[in-house]
Amino acid sequence: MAFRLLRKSAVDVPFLAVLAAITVLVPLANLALPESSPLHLSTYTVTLVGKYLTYALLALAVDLVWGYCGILSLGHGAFFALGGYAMGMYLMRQIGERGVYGNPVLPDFMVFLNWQELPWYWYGFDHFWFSLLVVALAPGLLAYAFGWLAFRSRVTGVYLSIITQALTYALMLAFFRNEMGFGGNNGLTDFKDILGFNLQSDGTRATLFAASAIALMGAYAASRLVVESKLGRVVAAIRDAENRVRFLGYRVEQFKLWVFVFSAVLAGIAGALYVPQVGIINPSEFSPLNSLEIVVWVAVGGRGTLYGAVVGAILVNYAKTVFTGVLPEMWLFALGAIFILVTLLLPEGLTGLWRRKEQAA
Amino acid sequence: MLSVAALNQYYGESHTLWDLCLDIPAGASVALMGRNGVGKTTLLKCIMGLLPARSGEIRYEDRSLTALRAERRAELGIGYVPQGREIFPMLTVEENLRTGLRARGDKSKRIPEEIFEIFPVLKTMLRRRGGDLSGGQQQQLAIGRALVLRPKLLILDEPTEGIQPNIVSEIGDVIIRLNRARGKEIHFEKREPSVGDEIRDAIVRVNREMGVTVLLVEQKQHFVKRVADRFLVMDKGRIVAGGAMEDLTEDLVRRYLTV
Amino acid sequence: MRPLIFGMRRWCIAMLIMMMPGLCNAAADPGGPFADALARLKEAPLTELGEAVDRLAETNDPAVVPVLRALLDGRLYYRKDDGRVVFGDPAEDGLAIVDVLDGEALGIVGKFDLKKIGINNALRTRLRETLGRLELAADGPAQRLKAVEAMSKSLDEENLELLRARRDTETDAKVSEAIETALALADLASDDKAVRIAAINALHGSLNPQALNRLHQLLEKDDAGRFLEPDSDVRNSAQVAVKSIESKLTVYRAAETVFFGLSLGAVLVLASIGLAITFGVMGVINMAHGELMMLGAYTTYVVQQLMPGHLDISLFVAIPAAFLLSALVGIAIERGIIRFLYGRPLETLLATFGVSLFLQQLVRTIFSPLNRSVATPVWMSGSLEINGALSLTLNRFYILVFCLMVFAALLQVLKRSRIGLEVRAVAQNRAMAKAMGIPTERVDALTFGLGSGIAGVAGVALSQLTNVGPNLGQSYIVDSFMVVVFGGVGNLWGTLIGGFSLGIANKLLEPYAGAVLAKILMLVFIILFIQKRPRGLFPQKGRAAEA
Amino acid sequence: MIAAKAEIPGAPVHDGPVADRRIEPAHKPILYLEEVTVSFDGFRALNALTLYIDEGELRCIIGPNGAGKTTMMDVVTGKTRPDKGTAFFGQTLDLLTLDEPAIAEAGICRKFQKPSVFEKQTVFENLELAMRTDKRVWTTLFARLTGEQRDAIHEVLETVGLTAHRDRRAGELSHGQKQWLEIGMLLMQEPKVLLVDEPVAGMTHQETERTAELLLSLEGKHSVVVVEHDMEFVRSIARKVTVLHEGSVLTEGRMDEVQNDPRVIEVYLGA
Amino acid sequence: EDTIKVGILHSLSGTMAISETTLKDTMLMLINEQNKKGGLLGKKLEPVVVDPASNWPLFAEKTRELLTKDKVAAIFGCWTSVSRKSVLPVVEELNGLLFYPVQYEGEESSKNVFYTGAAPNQQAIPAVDYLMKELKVKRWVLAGTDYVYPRTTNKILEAYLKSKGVKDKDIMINYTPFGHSDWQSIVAEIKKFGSAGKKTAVVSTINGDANVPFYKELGNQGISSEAIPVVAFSVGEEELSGIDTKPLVGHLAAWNYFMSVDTPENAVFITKWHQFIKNRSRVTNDPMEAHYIGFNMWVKAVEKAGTTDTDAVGKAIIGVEVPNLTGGTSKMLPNHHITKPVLIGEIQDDGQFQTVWQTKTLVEGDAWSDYLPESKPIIAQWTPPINCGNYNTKTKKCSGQKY
Ligand SMILES: Nc1ncnc2c1ncn2[C@@H]1O[C@H](COP(=O)(O)OP(=O)(O)OP(=O)(O)O)[C@@H](O)[C@H]1O
Ligand SMILES: Nc1ncnc2c1ncn2[C@@H]1O[C@H](COP(=O)(O)OP(=O)(O)OP(=O)(O)O)[C@@H](O)[C@H]1O
Ligand SMILES: NC(N)=O
Ligand SMILES: [Mg+2]
Ligand SMILES: [Mg+2]
Repeated sequence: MAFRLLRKSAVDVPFLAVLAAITVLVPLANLALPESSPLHLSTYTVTLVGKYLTYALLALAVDLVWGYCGILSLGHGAFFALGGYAMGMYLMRQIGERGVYGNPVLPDFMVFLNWQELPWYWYGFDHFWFSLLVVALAPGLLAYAFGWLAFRSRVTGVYLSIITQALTYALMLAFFRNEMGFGGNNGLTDFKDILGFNLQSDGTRATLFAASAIALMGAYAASRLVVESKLGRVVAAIRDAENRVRFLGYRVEQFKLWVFVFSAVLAGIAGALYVPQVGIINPSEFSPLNSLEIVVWVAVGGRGTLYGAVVGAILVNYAKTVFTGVLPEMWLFALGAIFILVTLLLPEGLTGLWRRKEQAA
Repeated sequence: MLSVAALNQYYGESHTLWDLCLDIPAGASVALMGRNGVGKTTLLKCIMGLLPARSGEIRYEDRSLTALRAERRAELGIGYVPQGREIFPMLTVEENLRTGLRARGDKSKRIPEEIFEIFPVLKTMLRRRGGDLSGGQQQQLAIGRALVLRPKLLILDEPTEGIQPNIVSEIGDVIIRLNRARGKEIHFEKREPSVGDEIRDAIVRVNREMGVTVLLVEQKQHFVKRVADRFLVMDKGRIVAGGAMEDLTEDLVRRYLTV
Repeated sequence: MRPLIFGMRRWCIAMLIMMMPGLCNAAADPGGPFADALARLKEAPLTELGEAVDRLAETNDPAVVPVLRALLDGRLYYRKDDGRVVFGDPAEDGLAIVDVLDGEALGIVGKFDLKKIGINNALRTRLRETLGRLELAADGPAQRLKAVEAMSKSLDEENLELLRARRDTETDAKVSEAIETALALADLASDDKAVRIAAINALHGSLNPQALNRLHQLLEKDDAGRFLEPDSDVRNSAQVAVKSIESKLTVYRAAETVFFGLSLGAVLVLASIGLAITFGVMGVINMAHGELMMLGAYTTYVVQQLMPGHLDISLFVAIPAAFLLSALVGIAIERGIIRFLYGRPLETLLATFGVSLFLQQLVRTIFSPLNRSVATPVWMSGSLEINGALSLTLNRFYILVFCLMVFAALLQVLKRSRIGLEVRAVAQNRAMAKAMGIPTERVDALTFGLGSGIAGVAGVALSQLTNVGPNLGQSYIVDSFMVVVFGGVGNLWGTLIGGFSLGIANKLLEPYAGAVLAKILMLVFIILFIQKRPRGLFPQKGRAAEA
Repeated sequence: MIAAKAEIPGAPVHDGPVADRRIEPAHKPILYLEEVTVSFDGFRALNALTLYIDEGELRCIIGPNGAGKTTMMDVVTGKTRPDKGTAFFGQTLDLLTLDEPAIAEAGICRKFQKPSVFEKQTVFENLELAMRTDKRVWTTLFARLTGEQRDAIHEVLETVGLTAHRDRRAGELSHGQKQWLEIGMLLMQEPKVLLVDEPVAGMTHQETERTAELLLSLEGKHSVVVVEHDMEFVRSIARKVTVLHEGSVLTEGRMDEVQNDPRVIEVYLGA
Repeated sequence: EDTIKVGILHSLSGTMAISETTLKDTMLMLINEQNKKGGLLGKKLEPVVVDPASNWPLFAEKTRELLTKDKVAAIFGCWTSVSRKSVLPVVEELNGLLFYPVQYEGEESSKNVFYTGAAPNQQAIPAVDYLMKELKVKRWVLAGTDYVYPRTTNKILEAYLKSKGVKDKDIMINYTPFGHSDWQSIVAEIKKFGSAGKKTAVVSTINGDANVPFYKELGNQGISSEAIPVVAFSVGEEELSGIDTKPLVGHLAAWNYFMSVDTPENAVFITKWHQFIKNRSRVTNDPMEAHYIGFNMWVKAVEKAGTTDTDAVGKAIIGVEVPNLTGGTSKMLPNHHITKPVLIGEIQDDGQFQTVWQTKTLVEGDAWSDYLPESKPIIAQWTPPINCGNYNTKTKKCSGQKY
């Protein structure tokens, strides 16, 4: 008990403090400081870091199920993308008459593919609240249905991992189909504004950034509370000895389901914050490789710690940004090498390094 | 046969074996005793090469084992029956036994028949997966598996754990028979003919000349007294007493073996 | 069963060889009609080339066939400086040319000194027909069959005349049948009802696609709702004939679908069988498996580059080479990385993911990001024609056979040699395996090498079906894991049966659902299937599996 | 209100020899296994096993390795579904319709043959997880320990002698301590029936004695079913002993009766 | 040292690297050549290469990086339509210039984008005309990868074919996923469709990687170019270099450029390319020519405007004419598309195309197809008085892309 409290104070407080500082300072540095100031942050940077933060939230979600519950989900990208699509649909509807064909109701891709009317599943997305609801509900319900089936049947280990992969793969193929009415390969793009604010203005971007940071803080705190609760301990026990937990009278599948759904909702929220910042959502977000990469972020950062996932997501993506610019032809070597070296030298991920130091001290 | 000198072992930072020394003459049957957690299993694993020792030397038949990998040690004739049986769960009983064939060095592809004479239950379960066996069956399999190697030194870690009483005594007989160095005759009281008697006869037939050296970790004192001719007592990572079995006094037991 | 005809390309090569003698003694009169026609051939624009060809054919010169054949094969050139029309064959640094008129070998010249007499598609059809007429009496039955087939495309009076004449002298059964079919098709247009009915009866059960079309036409109505065929007797016979053909076709189509499924399954099995070892048995989540296949495919490419003249046997060199290369790379991965990760299976995922990125970029750097062109040997091209309605593509057929051979070999290795037992022992309890005297490190390296080597061999097979490029691996990795898991981890038979059943199910669905939906349905099926059998098709059951 | 067997709804009337040999018919049976058969790939691990456990009794079950003792526990706790037969808990609860958590909740708890505790969590947390409370997801999420619950945990810590180790990770305990911890976890569940599979395996003589005392102290409050091969231990706690052999009951009775049964000697005890 | 930076935004890794890497090299070559000529406005050009890794959001991010961090004067990049769609809002927001070199589905005209590849009327329609007239094709298979370019193109073609009297039952449309590799059933289906007695052709908008297995299957199932010709819009010399073309001889492609075109400009271009890439077996292709044209137009416009300022260059470039590699002169139109010849070629066994037909004059790229009812009334004109990318001639209003 004391041990846990110690851990919380040692990392969580500074961690949340840093996030809070970023939430305030980054938008300030972008909006309030003149471009000539050395401390000015460009909108490019703000958007970029904003994107990292949504990835961090996604990684956090994966760490919850993988690090704490032992469910290696190779399909979490699906929940992220669903949240993203829900937000994207809202943003599409906001375009209104400003689409290239000037149709007030139908998005452009529907117009030129001869859709006559809006499909029913697009209803309601002109309301922000409705979209927000779907951002949480769509991934949540999918996770619920999927998890209910899988956990009830006691699908575990690699079998579970691979069917999560099948899930996201199937969704990717489905969303690629133009008949689905989600814009096919081109996905949803050309967004104009959100809640009436121009998506391309610095103010909106800074606000989206802050929203992402706040969402991450909230999710982090909530996740911490969850893993420190008794439920968290039950879940960790499930990870280590699932059958034993059953004999103690816990309905293991319901616990797994709860965590899985919670995590899927977090991933959906991450997706919803991601889309307005990058300006596009397309089916390749469902690609199995994307989901695999999320797991890699978590592993690089160190799983089962929450902050490790956040650190991993940010660092790997930062490395990607830098490498693709600096070493455009060699960056895969660099990234590949990092993954290999981290695994070999830092079995507990990057944050493990730090933990080790702390323990030694 | 086997001598350990100044052995130190650590789990991470925690020092488990402290300058440990012991000596086991060829042909002996030695019981290693001590409370839970004093490092008995750890010592055996070091001898087997499954745990790295930080310092010290292990010699076996006049050669140093320290630099040899575990699999080489097995080839040199050290058979190991681990605590908790460590059966290969997804291999069949037969396959479990066959894993030892490579180290025999005689290119044999057949499981020696004597194993089944000693543990007939294994013969009836050849096709069943090791992991499906009951705990006691697994223990028999683990001993049988070690015997496939034709060991000169047999290391057993709590071999009677979870074994039905009559098999426990059979295991005792087996160990004695394998060891034989004491030259004691084993008396089987013949009552009515039964399966059990046949087994005993078989054991008597098997390997009369083997003379396997035995190192045994065991908690059950009556078993130890019957099977071993020497004892070693461990406490807190050191050997604290040892000698002929007759010298195991109540005092020693009280000091080192009771909680 | 009828004799099998191999693909078009093999036949072309046979043709080339056969015309060589004719080519050498083709010495025509330089001022004669043949030379004129040849000159016209060279000058005519594409639109008028057809007439030029006809003119040439009318000269009935013995050199006409080789010239037209060369034109068809794109081997006919003229020299830019003196306008001599020549045959050109690729040679070191250019083309070896031979004058058409006098057969004089003019040495080797560069590409830029020559101009090719180009043809287009329409002309190609016309050329084949012309050649068909000229070759109807050729020596080889295969050649004659082609000729008849080319001629049946346009059954004018002239062609019919030739065919009728040939009918009486033709000895080969297959060619005769083709001629009969062609004549019957022509007879369908006869004014005489009896002739039409006889023709219909002759076409009864014919698998020639034209037969079915023409019979269907007899049953159609025109815009005014009148039957195109006025006579109801004829229509009735046609109806019966159509039925008989269609019922035959249904059977063959089903057989075809099964073959498609098996061959797709074979690809899936080949792609996953190596993974069934590294992942299924050793427990390494090997994300670089696809890249090991990619290495195998590139090996095929390199081998073909190294032995340019020996395309037909290059695959037999490539298979062991790919096995070795991938196995060595696999062993290097195992020794360099994976051996530090036993007991941490999930982390093998991270490290091998890194390896896969690395290998991809490596081939991109060495071979460029472009796809490499891997040629298909003649014996693997074309199809095995069972009959007019069913033919099995040879590359797929051989790959199916190859897949089964690889599987059988692997099974033998794992069963007969000690390694099969030892690798499982090591995977299940490393420490205990050591204590039993199993050299775990060697076993690990060899096993991983074996699985990787098989991936390489699979790559050789894939090179015959699809792109050889840096992304090859990625396109198969997801499917491979799917198959292994569907079949049941650790069970090679499961992988085999799993791969084939997924392949066949996919191909059964595809005609109804389309390629995309079929795939989606398969994935959904796998998800639901795993609910029913949480440990795959052939699960490892019992207490042992739960530990 | 002692229900005669025949009146128990759902439990079939059984007049077999086993029932006749019941020794203390005054007690009310709480666990009924009747004609239970379990086979694995044709091999019968349990063969029409019929067994009744009374309320509050301490029952020892012995029998050769592979006799089906662990399998019997698997059936009772819902881990293995029998091919045939019935299993009732109390008078109305059909165990075969319930899954593991439901059975656990109904009050049947089990200690595994291999000690199985949550190694990464502390001793205290292990006990807390086992504690009898509302184990639904949302209540668990918001669960806070009450003072009473804390006291209960401390009490059990005392009972199993692990008070000094309450904040150590379970993985760091020695084998014997893990066995006790697991028994402690059973106690936290306040079960009506405890199934204890080989509790003293790997324990020293003295540890064994303490375990015996512990189990004896439970008698009366709980029904306890103990499987053990250590005959000294069995002798020290035995009231009534059942001998299983090849999947069914070979004999049942007081320790001294059983011990001298020639069949038991032959298949189990040896000379 | 003061330089003018030019952004190169082509995927060097991931699925699209196969196609796009060559374009990056082409741009490096063109910039290199220009620098040899003394650069632009007296300054050297400096290429800035980034790798968007076939990842669409990354395209947007990299665009932002190029425009704000590197402050490039123009970006040459993108291949897939979705990458362009992803980049579009960013170049519009930051007022950059993008030259897009690939044939595409049209239905777009942005103030900040110049489309140097073919619009559907510069590729698809002429190809179908050719098949109809020259090869007397009566039955049509429209086979494509399931994304917007094939979908739109096929929609346009379907409308066009129907306007020419082709019946529904003579049109078969089939879509496959990206990277589709098992073509057995579909090719068998095509074979069946083609055996109905009428001349049949396949119009293929199959993308990239899926082509190799598609053509292999065609060859193996014995579908020759004479029986059922395939005309492809996405298969160029580069793609063919990865295929054993012998079985494909006679199948067709429609482009605005072939490497085999016999003009002096092309010969020079090919020589320079071989020198630059240091590999004489490398081929050239249509999108490379598009970059060649686009780059030269940009250079000319910058010179004309005397600055690299986006608005000035955007104004100056309209009407700029540069020679293309097929012997004509391409012009930048007010709708930000260019004039191009349309060539139909047959595949040869050496992996090259032989031109079998070509338009007499250059064709003007049409941003908004006249064969789609919704876009028929729309035109793009980035010159006054209209000055927008989608002007509806009926409602007399502009909408869509930034105007
Ligand atoms: N893997 C490990 N990591 C850290 N400590 C360990 C590990 N294995 C054992 N220990 C500790 O080392 C000490 C010696 O353990 P060992 O298993 O050798 O004891 P033992 O004498 O065999 O006990 P037992 O009679 O219970 O089997 C114990 O305190 C134990 O907690
Ligand atoms: N899943 C299974 N598959 C096959 N056989 C099994 C399976 N589970 C148990 N068995 C067999 O059933 C029999 C009974 O096993 P069980 O574990 O119940 O015995 P036990 O009485 O507990 O023995 P022990 O005292 O040795 O623990 C054994 O022969 C065992 O091999
Ligand atoms: N624009 C294309 N070909 O995607
Ligand atoms: Mg021990
Ligand atoms: Mg048992």
